[in-house]
Amino acid sequence: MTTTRRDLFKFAGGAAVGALLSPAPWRLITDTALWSENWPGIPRPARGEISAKFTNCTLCPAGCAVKARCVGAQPVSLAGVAGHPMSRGALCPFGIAGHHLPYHPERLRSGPVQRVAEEVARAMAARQTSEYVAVFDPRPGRTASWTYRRALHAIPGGLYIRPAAPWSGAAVNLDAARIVVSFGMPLLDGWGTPGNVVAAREHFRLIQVEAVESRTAAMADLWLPVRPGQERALAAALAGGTAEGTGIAQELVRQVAGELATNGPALVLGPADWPEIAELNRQCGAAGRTIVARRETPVPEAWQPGAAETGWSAVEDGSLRVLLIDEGAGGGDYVPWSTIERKLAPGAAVVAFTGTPEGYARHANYALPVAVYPEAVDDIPAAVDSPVAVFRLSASLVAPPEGLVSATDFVSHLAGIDAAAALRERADAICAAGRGRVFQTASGAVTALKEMKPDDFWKALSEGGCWLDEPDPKAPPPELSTGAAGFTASFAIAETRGAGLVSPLLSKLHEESHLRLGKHEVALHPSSGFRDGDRAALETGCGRILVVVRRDSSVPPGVVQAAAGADLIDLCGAAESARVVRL
Amino acid sequence: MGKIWLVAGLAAGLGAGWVAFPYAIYQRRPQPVDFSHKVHAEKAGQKCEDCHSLREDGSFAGIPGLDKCAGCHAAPMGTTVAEKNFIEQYVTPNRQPQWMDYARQPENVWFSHATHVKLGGMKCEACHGDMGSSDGLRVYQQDRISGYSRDIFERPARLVSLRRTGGMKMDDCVDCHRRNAMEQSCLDCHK
Amino acid sequence: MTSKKETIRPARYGMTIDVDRCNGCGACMVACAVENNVPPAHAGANDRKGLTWIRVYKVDNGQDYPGKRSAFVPVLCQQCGSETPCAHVCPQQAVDVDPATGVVGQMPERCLGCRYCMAACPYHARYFNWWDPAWPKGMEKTLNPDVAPRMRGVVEKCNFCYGRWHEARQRAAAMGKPDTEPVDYVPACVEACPTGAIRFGDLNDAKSEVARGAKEPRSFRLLESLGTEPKIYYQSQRDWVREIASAPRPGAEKGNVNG
Amino acid sequence: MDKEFIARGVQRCSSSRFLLWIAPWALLLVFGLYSAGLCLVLGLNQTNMDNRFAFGLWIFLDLTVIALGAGAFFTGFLLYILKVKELKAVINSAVVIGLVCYSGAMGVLAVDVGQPLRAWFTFWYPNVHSMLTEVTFCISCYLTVLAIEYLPIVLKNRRLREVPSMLVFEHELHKLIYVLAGVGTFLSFFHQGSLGGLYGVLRGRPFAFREGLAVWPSTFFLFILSAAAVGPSFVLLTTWLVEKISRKKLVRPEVPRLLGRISGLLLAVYVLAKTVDTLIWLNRTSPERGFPAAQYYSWRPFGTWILFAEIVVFGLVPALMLLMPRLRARTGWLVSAAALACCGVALNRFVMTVQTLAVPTLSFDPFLSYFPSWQEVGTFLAVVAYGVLVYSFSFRYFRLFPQERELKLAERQPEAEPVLAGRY
Repeated sequence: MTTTRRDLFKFAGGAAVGALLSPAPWRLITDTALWSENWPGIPRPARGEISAKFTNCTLCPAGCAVKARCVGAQPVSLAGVAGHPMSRGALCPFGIAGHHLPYHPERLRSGPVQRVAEEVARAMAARQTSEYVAVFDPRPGRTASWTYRRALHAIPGGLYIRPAAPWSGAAVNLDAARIVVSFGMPLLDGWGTPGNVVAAREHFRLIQVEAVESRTAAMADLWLPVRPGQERALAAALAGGTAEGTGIAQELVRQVAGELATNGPALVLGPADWPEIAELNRQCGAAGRTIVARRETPVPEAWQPGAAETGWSAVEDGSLRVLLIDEGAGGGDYVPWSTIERKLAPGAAVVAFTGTPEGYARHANYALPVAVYPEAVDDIPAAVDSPVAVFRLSASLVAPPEGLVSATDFVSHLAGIDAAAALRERADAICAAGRGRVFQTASGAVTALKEMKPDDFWKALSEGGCWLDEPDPKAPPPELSTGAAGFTASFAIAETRGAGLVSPLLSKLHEESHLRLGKHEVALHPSSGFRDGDRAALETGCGRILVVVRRDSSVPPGVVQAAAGADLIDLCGAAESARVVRL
Repeated sequence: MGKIWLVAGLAAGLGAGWVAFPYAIYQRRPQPVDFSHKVHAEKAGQKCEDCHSLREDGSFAGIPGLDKCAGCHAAPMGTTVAEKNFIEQYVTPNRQPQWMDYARQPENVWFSHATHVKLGGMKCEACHGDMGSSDGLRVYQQDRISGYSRDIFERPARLVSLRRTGGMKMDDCVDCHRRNAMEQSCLDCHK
Repeated sequence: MTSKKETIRPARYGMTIDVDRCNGCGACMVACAVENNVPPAHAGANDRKGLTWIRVYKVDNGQDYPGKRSAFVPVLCQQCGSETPCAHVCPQQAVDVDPATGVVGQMPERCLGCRYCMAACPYHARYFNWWDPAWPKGMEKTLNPDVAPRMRGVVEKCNFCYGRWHEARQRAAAMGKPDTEPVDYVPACVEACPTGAIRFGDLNDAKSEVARGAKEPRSFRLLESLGTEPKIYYQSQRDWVREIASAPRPGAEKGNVNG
Repeated sequence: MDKEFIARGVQRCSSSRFLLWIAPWALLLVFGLYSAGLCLVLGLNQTNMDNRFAFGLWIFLDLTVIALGAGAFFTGFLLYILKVKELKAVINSAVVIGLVCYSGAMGVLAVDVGQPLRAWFTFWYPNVHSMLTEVTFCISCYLTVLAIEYLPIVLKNRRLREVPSMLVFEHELHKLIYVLAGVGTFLSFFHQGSLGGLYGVLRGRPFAFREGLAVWPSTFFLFILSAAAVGPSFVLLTTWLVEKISRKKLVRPEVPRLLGRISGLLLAVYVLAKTVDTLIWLNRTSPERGFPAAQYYSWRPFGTWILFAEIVVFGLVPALMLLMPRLRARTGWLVSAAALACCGVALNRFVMTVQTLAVPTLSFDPFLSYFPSWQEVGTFLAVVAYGVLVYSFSFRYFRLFPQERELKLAERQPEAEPVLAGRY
């Protein structure tokens, strides 16, 4: 017999029917469906014992207390600590996702450590007597800052530079205020300690003077939509001048001035280097009531005397041979590069210690990678709205990766001093002073420092605890000195993004919604003629960057609103005005 | 004449579908250690929860880590080869054995031992079968496509299984929840 | 087993959101993404292709600068309690309302991604995974073990952080209690809100803060007239803010909506 | 060389010419399959749909082609159930059209869902309250019915008839045809309706929401009516097109007129019903849900003109044209009326799918626009190309038009031009 094609067909047909009558096909469609639920690329969250760790956030000077939910050793989410005397359980969107920073794709992970050491040594050797070896510390008042001052005191020609702070030794006491006039301060959007501001907000009237309707302006009891560039004129008007040309009716200005005088205690907030602000505060008697003197956190005797604190304005041009910038603790004041550049001697060695390529790393000769929050161990000085001195640590929640350097180690090594245990030494010094009380984060208990042994105090600190000084009854009201008058640009820099890293999840706020302005995004009034999403260039005297335009009728005509990043501050920090040009 | 071909094909198809396929779909891997629940239950008189414990927040610790084993087996207690190997390969070099979890549910399932054992008062055997008296560990069988353990689909005794119950599939959970009027919604068990 | 129906009084979880307290910081959006393993934006994502289970819209009184006044309105799944629009259109029971809690559940692993439920939802509170989820290298270590990551091609939405409810129940069970304490179960956005604008609780429990808040005259619900009985109550003293509850008015298209 | 496949007594063009004709369509199909493949492999991010425009071009396409494909079931219904014998002339063609439309729609749906691997869940875990479940079940069942109805047409092919068993099989199938027609009619009536229900039940979208009878919103019945109305029109239209392209008489002139009359009657009824429904919706349904109907048409470009066009220009006008015997007698009028009717149903489906999603629901929603990506358009074109190809092959190798042969013989009496042989 011979097999024909038809036989083969029959066989195949039979086989097909047979297979259909078996579990195979049904199991296959089930399995493929199951596979679609865990196909390649979908991560599996690690399982393990759940525990809570406590620390303090270093992303900005507020230093809010943080409770981290950990799986095994890994923090998987952060939350505030209710009952904390300053931060009161609040965290800002940047802080809530802080535990992502170590994994940020743009995070700086390696740098030429050896080369930099040699380079700096060479530069120091080549230093003329008129030249300086400087450290710029955007977050002064930390123990690290003291380490720098000690080191620079020992280094010939050492110079410690910090951002201008006209009201040094003074702090704002919001609890005492009944009326607050804020000149463009983002009072309800990241200013001071958010939790503390929100709590105090219950019992003060807020008047916001701002050209654009910022978050604070939208939430204020009264918003004075001042004409852009006329902020200082309006401040002067409140102090008794004329409101001519400020865009606010004289009548309203008089009324507000009246409130300031009568409904006190009052507080006026604004760029600290405006004499008008100091004048207004003097008039309404803020000093000693809403602006109070604040002692410094005790410092070991051995550390004295450190190098003096110098502001940028006091540094003469072309005098810096070596400049080391500690950008590691984010949230410091970013000084426009144009200001710094002038001070550099030709061929100066500039090193940025940073976690991000976005800040000074763009300008420095070298950028060295440092630990970022929550890897870094650092202390956080009192925020502007803390009437008393505080001492708290940001304990390390995540082990830093290999190949990082520490700015303090680097600098103290240059001076040949040992500052490895500086934090502990300072804690002991505080203990020795014996003032104040300690908030224990885990338990929420508050105990007087007197009743604690140094080791217990240190333990409490490393578990996120916070030491609070007691107010100094016989301290004289602070002297509201005013720095050189700055000027007001006719554009607003809002949406505080800072120079540091932010979690990739912040994309929810600007990319996946329009809640905040994203990097290189500018908001313009619809009358500007731009359409949403138009590409354009933002130009100032200092250069231009490419931006994407968004129409927003809460921005007045003729004003550009942009999110403050390092590059934007470089562009606008010292510029008279900015304009957006179509590409 | 052609009939024969038809029947032959039918037979071939049925054979492939009923015998070859159920065998081929699973990938087989031996467990790292030759562990006997029986020995531990009888000789050491241990109960399930001695090793497979609940943490105080109610979460289930699952298969114990090496430290738990080393608690007793720092040095050989018996004379078995299995124990000797275990100590040499894992305890001494302090290496965690890579156990494969027969009953591991997929990622999207929230299963709480606490609610079932403490509130529901269920016995381990109800779902895991008589693990406690098993001498030695079965070969771990993993579905090649979905990656699930075979125990999820069926009790692994049979090579071929007609009934699709008796495993740890959703249907099996739902059956029990229905019987006990515990069925509320998908959210009961899915995350 | 003891029957859940006997031991547990059915809850009806809901929220009150005080629009006058919301300063639009966005902490709730970030906290939600952290809690629920929502990935960062894909390079191609925008405000219409993103994943934001809770989304804060900026609304205004329709006037122009300087008369313009803005408010921030967090919009999440409104957990409709009656004829839930999304639940009864889903072809394969991937959406259901939990009778024990009143939470509208979305089962990504059952969803086939037909997006019918998204067309049905008047609040645009449902989000589709246009891309496979991707986290920067190492960041997947920070994922929450109580929530399963979703895959491309399925719909997801807010479920009042049901993972936390599971955890709370387990903690209670460990102590032999069949029911959770109100304090044990709080969604991430509520916990995160720095101004305390969002309150959460059981609307069936007359003593609860939300039950009382919902009855206040300044409370309103979005598109209440649709009769879907949403369980999210908004509150505001400002008349123009309360107007957002109603349907869009012809002609009065908002000057700009950033949300 | 494929001569022995072509039915006896009919003239078909040379293989080379035929190839020339199908080549461009084949290319289009390939391109379309490529873009569909992109959507399947890389995901729906390839489309311009988004969370707000969750449905787009594809759903519009599905609703439209299924409405047009209704010709298949309705002609079958008239022929086999109501015994309108004249329609025998087009039934085969109608079946092919139906098959093409439904299978095309199914194909696009498979691309449109995010997780096609799980599509079968709908059958395994159906939610009986969902209109989409109804649609899925009916369409897939009716597709099978169409396939079975299509089979005899295939089996009538000359070569296949040579296989005796096939002949028997075909004969058996023929006995079934009345049952099939019945079942098919029921199924189609049902899912045409549920397609309408799909939007009518969206209580969250007052623009689409309609009150109704029993569990079905009014759109359920409107969709059935409109589909039944344009079905014959579309059959008429295609027949005319095929005649033009192949330059042959395929049906007796009274057949299209009959189709037109049927279409006209139903269209008239539909327009009436639609008008009543619209009035109820404008004055009661929508306002009761807090949505003043005027607002829907305050968003440009969707002004009231769209309502007018849908009901009058593409509804009432073609209905009247088709109802007037004098106009129906003139092919030009007949065909353009049919075309208008088809456009009308397409417009209606567009309004239901696209405008529903475009109009805002929340007071702080913007009005949204959407434009399909090339991948979406490509997939769309694939369906068209697929349709043309299937129809061309069927027309070439099967006897879609029984009357073609005798019409040809009638033509023969005067000396036939051999030149014609080369033509289509």
